[in-house]
Amino acid sequence: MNFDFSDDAKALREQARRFLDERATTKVARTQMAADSPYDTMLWTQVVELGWTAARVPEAMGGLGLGGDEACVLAEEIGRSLAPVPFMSTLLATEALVLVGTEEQQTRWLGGFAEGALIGCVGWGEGDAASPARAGAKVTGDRITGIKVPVPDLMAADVALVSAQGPDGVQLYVIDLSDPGVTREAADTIDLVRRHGRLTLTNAPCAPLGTPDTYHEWLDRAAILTSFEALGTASAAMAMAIGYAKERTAFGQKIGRYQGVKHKCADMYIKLELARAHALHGAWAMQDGAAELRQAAAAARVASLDALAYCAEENLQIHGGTGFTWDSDCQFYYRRNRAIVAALGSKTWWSDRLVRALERRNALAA
Amino acid sequence: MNFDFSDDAKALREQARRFLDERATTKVARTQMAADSPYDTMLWTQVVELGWTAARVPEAMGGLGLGGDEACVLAEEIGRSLAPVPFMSTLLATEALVLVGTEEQQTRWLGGFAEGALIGCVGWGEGDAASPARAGAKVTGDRITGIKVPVPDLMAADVALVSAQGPDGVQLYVIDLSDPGVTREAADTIDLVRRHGRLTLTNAPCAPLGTPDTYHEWLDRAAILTSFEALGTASAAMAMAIGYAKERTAFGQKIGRYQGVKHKCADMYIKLELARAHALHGAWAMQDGAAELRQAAAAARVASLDALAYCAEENLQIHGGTGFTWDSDCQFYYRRNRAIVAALGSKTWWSDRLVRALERRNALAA
Amino acid sequence: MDFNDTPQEAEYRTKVRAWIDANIGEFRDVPDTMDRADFVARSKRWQTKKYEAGFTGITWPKAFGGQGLGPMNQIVFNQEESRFHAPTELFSIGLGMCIPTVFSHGSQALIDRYVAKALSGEEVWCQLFSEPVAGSDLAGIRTKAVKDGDDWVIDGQKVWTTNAHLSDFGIIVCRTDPSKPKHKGLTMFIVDMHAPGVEARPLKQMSGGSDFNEVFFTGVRVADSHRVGAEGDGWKVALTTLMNERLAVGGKPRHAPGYATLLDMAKRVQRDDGAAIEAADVRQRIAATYIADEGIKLTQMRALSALSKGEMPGPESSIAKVVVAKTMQDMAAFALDLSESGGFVTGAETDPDVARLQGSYLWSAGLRIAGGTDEILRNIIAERVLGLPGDLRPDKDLPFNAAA
Amino acid sequence: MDFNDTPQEAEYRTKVRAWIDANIGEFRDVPDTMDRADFVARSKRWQTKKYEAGFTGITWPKAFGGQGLGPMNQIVFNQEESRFHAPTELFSIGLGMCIPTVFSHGSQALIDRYVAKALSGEEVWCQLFSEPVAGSDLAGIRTKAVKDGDDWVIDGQKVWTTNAHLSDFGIIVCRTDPSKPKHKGLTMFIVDMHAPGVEARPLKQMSGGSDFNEVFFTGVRVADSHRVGAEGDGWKVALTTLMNERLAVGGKPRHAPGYATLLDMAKRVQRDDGAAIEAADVRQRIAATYIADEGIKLTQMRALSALSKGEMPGPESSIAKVVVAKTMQDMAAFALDLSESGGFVTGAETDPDVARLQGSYLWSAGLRIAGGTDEILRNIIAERVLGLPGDLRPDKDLPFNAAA
Repeated sequence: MNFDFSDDAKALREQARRFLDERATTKVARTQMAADSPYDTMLWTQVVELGWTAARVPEAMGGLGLGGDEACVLAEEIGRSLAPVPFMSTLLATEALVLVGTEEQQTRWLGGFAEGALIGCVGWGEGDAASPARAGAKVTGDRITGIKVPVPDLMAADVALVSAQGPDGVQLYVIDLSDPGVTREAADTIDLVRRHGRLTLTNAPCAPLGTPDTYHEWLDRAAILTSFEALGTASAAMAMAIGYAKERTAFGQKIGRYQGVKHKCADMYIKLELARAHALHGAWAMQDGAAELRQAAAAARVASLDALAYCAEENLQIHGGTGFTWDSDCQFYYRRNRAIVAALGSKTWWSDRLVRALERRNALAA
Repeated sequence: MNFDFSDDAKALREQARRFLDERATTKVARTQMAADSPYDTMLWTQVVELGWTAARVPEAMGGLGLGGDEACVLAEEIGRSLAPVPFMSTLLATEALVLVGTEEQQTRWLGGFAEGALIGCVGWGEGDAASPARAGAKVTGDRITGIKVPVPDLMAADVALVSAQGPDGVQLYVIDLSDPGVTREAADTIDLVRRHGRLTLTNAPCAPLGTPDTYHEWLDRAAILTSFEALGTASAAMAMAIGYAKERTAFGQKIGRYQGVKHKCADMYIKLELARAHALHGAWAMQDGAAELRQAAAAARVASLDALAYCAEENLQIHGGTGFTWDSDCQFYYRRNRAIVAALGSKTWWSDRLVRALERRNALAA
Repeated sequence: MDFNDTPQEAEYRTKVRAWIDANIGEFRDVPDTMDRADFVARSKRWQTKKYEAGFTGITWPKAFGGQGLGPMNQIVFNQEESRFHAPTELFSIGLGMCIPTVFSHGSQALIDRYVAKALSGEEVWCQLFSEPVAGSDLAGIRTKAVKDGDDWVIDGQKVWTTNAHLSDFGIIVCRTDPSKPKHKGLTMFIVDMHAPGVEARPLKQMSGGSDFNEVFFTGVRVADSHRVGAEGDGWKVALTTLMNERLAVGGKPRHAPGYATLLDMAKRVQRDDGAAIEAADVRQRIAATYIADEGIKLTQMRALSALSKGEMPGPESSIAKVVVAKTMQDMAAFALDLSESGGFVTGAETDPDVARLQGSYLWSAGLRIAGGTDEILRNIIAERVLGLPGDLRPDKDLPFNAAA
Repeated sequence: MDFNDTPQEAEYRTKVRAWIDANIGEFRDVPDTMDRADFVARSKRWQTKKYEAGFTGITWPKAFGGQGLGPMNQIVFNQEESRFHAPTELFSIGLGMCIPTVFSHGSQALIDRYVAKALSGEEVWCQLFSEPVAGSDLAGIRTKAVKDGDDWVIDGQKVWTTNAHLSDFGIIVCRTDPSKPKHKGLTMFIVDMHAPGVEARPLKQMSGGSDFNEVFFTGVRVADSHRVGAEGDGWKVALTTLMNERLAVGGKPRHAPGYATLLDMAKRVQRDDGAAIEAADVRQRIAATYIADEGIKLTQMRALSALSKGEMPGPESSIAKVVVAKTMQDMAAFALDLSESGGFVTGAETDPDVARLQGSYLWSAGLRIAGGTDEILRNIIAERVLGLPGDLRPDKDLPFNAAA
């Protein structure tokens, strides 16, 4: 039994954490809140130099050809640090291109991702309560029309992968953001650090990326990677809460002595470790191409959203009045929680998907 | 504004509580657990002598002609004491007969209820996940065929009101339990104190009681009365928990000092008072024949089931190991919780009914 | 049971309604644009009108310029007043909390000087209790006042002060004897908010607005004649004030979205398998929200019924804030989830219901803390209502300057 | 990542499986009827077989009669053994908790006398720690042992003792010096369960069964040679035992209904508006149950992976019981609700799934308490894993007989 990351992945995690602890503090996130640039370009340069955008890119395309394990640990550390760089967006785009991109598509984009010359992003939302399974954006021939919002890191990106209704169903399409018929503008969201955009496509050129089936497989993989991101963010919120509980005094005791605070912290840990177990299961399924991929991904998504919401909300609560101020870092986690929901759809949608996977498995077993 | 019980009802409540505190202790419930008789006949005689079964019976039928307020406070005190007598069953039957019984039906049964010569019961369940809105039992002409289980106090009763599919829909029918075609046998349930039965009707004589519409109005009234019963039971569980928390020591402190215990008790109180507000709203709507009856009843039902489940479960939890023993009274509340769910259907069903009422009201207002 | 006025209440309501209808005029709605000075002037005009008509200090003793009427009269007035958007918030803390403290514990000279001018709207008041290190544990106050001749000199920092920048005076609790146990060394004063050394700075909240202030005191002099209550009695005096606060903080913020918002939204939202309103989880959430919000309203009606009969309301009103705040947060999160990616985008094009829910999600995080955290309120319910023992407080009897 | 055996594990598994297949014989299934004597005899026969084949004390040092292998060998053996219904429960406490305590802290004479006979199944052991007044606060033990010549005389009562009535010996913690602080005045002994003055009575649980005993001690004599560890070291010795217990109590009880039960049931149940399985609330509950139960299984696999690599498992296993027990209670209540009136009727005609859920609803109430209440387990996680400070314990340093 070896249900754990490889030693290589763990070493990468350590390296990433050390780098981000030093370089991507919450001060960096706070600076980004007020910045003109859609991301921290200096930090991004360093991230690229560390080879993180090359990790999942095949060696033939100029990447490192690393496995899903490495992508998962990097996602977790990026989530922990709140680093304002388009890493998750590029990673999710990479994952789709690696999975089903044509050689031409891979050649066109992946090398650029690896060396940091290009940035990718993905968008499923349409701002009006669509679900990942549906899309109002529509493809006719090799042209696409529709609106995608919110798209994380849109303003930073060179290419967007978007879900749209094609002839065979909803699937991903590749949009070169420099093409005619493509309009993008910044979109304000609850998250003030990670920038989002509104992508308006008017008969814009597009190319299919895989099929409706592979779109769903990509959703699974994206859910697993995003679960690790969420775990990282939730862990950081929990750490902040624990730190404050150990330090703040009320009524002559550290507030961490009160079971009202203490049990909240324990519940954070419980939710986090449940989510971690499922996320790790997802990492295994992704790497192994296991039949459990769909259920593992959905469980990881649901459990990690649950952990993140709880840690973000109760971290602020444990901080009391000071946690509600603009100057407190609590708001970063409280807001990012909503960003991670928006990135891939709600707990409800993924719970339903989980049960569908369980039903299918039971039907096969019967 | 006078959103409170009348002074008369409050005086009756005090009297009832004093009597039951003395006479219907949990020891009485424990004795009943092992008794042959389906209820405590001596206690029942006293309850009848106090006029409680006569309370809601019109004066013309030998009753006291009291209002819904009095019925509500009696239900709450019976719920608090767990008194093993067929009071709630007879009260719910009385309510239906008073609401829509023909003069003949009222004359046949209500006088007997008032003087204690007859006992009533009601049954909607069919043991297989029916809902209060549906029935497998079927009426053809003046005969009924079907099974009703669990029916509270069936083995004690002379008459049963049961829901069945009639020509116009599901509604109540009156079954004289001494008629041919009626078979009854004891049914074991999770509640070991309140006895239930299985009623098998094979082409048995029956008479309609009201209409499908009035069946639903009766359901509302029954929900309100049962909410008060649930409030009483939940209050008793909370009182038991608080008593123990004040008395039991662990790690050198009364356990009531620990926020883990203290906040549970506060949550019990919060849930109870929310339920009480809605139940009182129900009592007002019942008395006033207000348009809000349906929504008030459903809200009272949902809130009181929520309070009862929480108080029953967490009372046991606060007691620790001793609470899990057979000799502890915790089990009475833990088990009764399930009896009160079974008496009228689940929180889910009533939540749906509440929202339907809100939708209807909104549609009318629009 | 009924929800009607008593004859006395009905009579008072008729009188109030007639007066308000005749006088509401410019106060009927909020003007489209209004700067700070306009807001203050407008608030004062309305307050003065009410004062002159005998509708201020309704429940206060006549000796202090009040009307000597019962709490139901105040409630009836508030209900009638709330049919319009009259500007009342500038005076709510001064008249609801500060001035009752002044006339309960202050000298006759202070009463003569301050009460009428507050009542008439001439002077605005704020309350200076909370500090960065003294929130839930309010008695941990560190702002100090040191005796200097006939004056006291105040140094320290207060926080979460509503309207500090608009106020003329404030009541402030200071530590006057750090060698006494924490509850014993406090004293209450009236401080002139325009005095040298007083600096109010807006405090930006997570939700973006600045509804509160931080107030810094640097060598601020207050005459001993402006002490409220005896030296060392500050905690006792503050409790009077806080008792009034507990009554004030409770219900759902006006205009906050409730179950009806969720119901409307659920009718519009389509899930993969149909309208959200048909889904059992959505219906259960609507039901739970109704039960919480309407349950609190009904609980408040129980309190009003007691007041109407001249009785003390029961302890059940203590559940209000803890229920309302958490329900707001949970419902808002659910509704934003329901709206999928749409629940995340802000700005002018956002559906107005969704925008209100976004506001609710942020604001509820503060509401769960303001006026007592969920945890403190549960402690209060458990201890004061249910009679459970208090948490151990190791610092309770230690000299303040000896405690950790 | 993989879920496969290492080559060493695979080799051991092959060997174990071959032996079990060849020897399981009568132990393959549980006989239809079995009285207490049959159960004990049968359990001992299986234990003796394993002992003779070298499959007992797998992880114990060879010096104590063990096999000196790693934890994965024990786990592989358990996995293979659990393919059948072999009777192992009679020895789980003795070999899992009591005897490791004896060989860690007992004299060589005690080791020589007791270890081999426990391992071979000849003698059965129980653990006598909890008392009516000492549950969560185990150090509050009042059963006293008083020195009398070379003996100790034990008086008091223990409770929640598994298999007391079937045991030959027990390890018991007694208070030997009530003038010391509570953790300091305790001593551990080995007590002969057949000695005069020992009386085990079955303790009936709310769920109806009697899986535990109360044990009364009246003037029971134990030789000082049967002391385990030094006088006054009882708490330290008991912690060794408890450390082993925490590892044992955790997963979902075998055969307890899980998400698959709920899923099956939801397919059969019709609500007013269709099959329950189509309803969003039901699907969310199935998902939540899957996440809890499977999450714990996966967490345990993380621990096994660490053991397999020769590392210490991380602290995450500490979440198991608190998750499993509450999930069981909530899921059972939901499923019984789903079944409406059907979830309430018990007896032979009840649907077997519903009957198991009814059992779960009752049993889970006990599981939330046994081996540490939800509250104690949260304290442990917060304090030992997250490093938060402990609750204040005012009695910690007081002499036991002076504390309240």
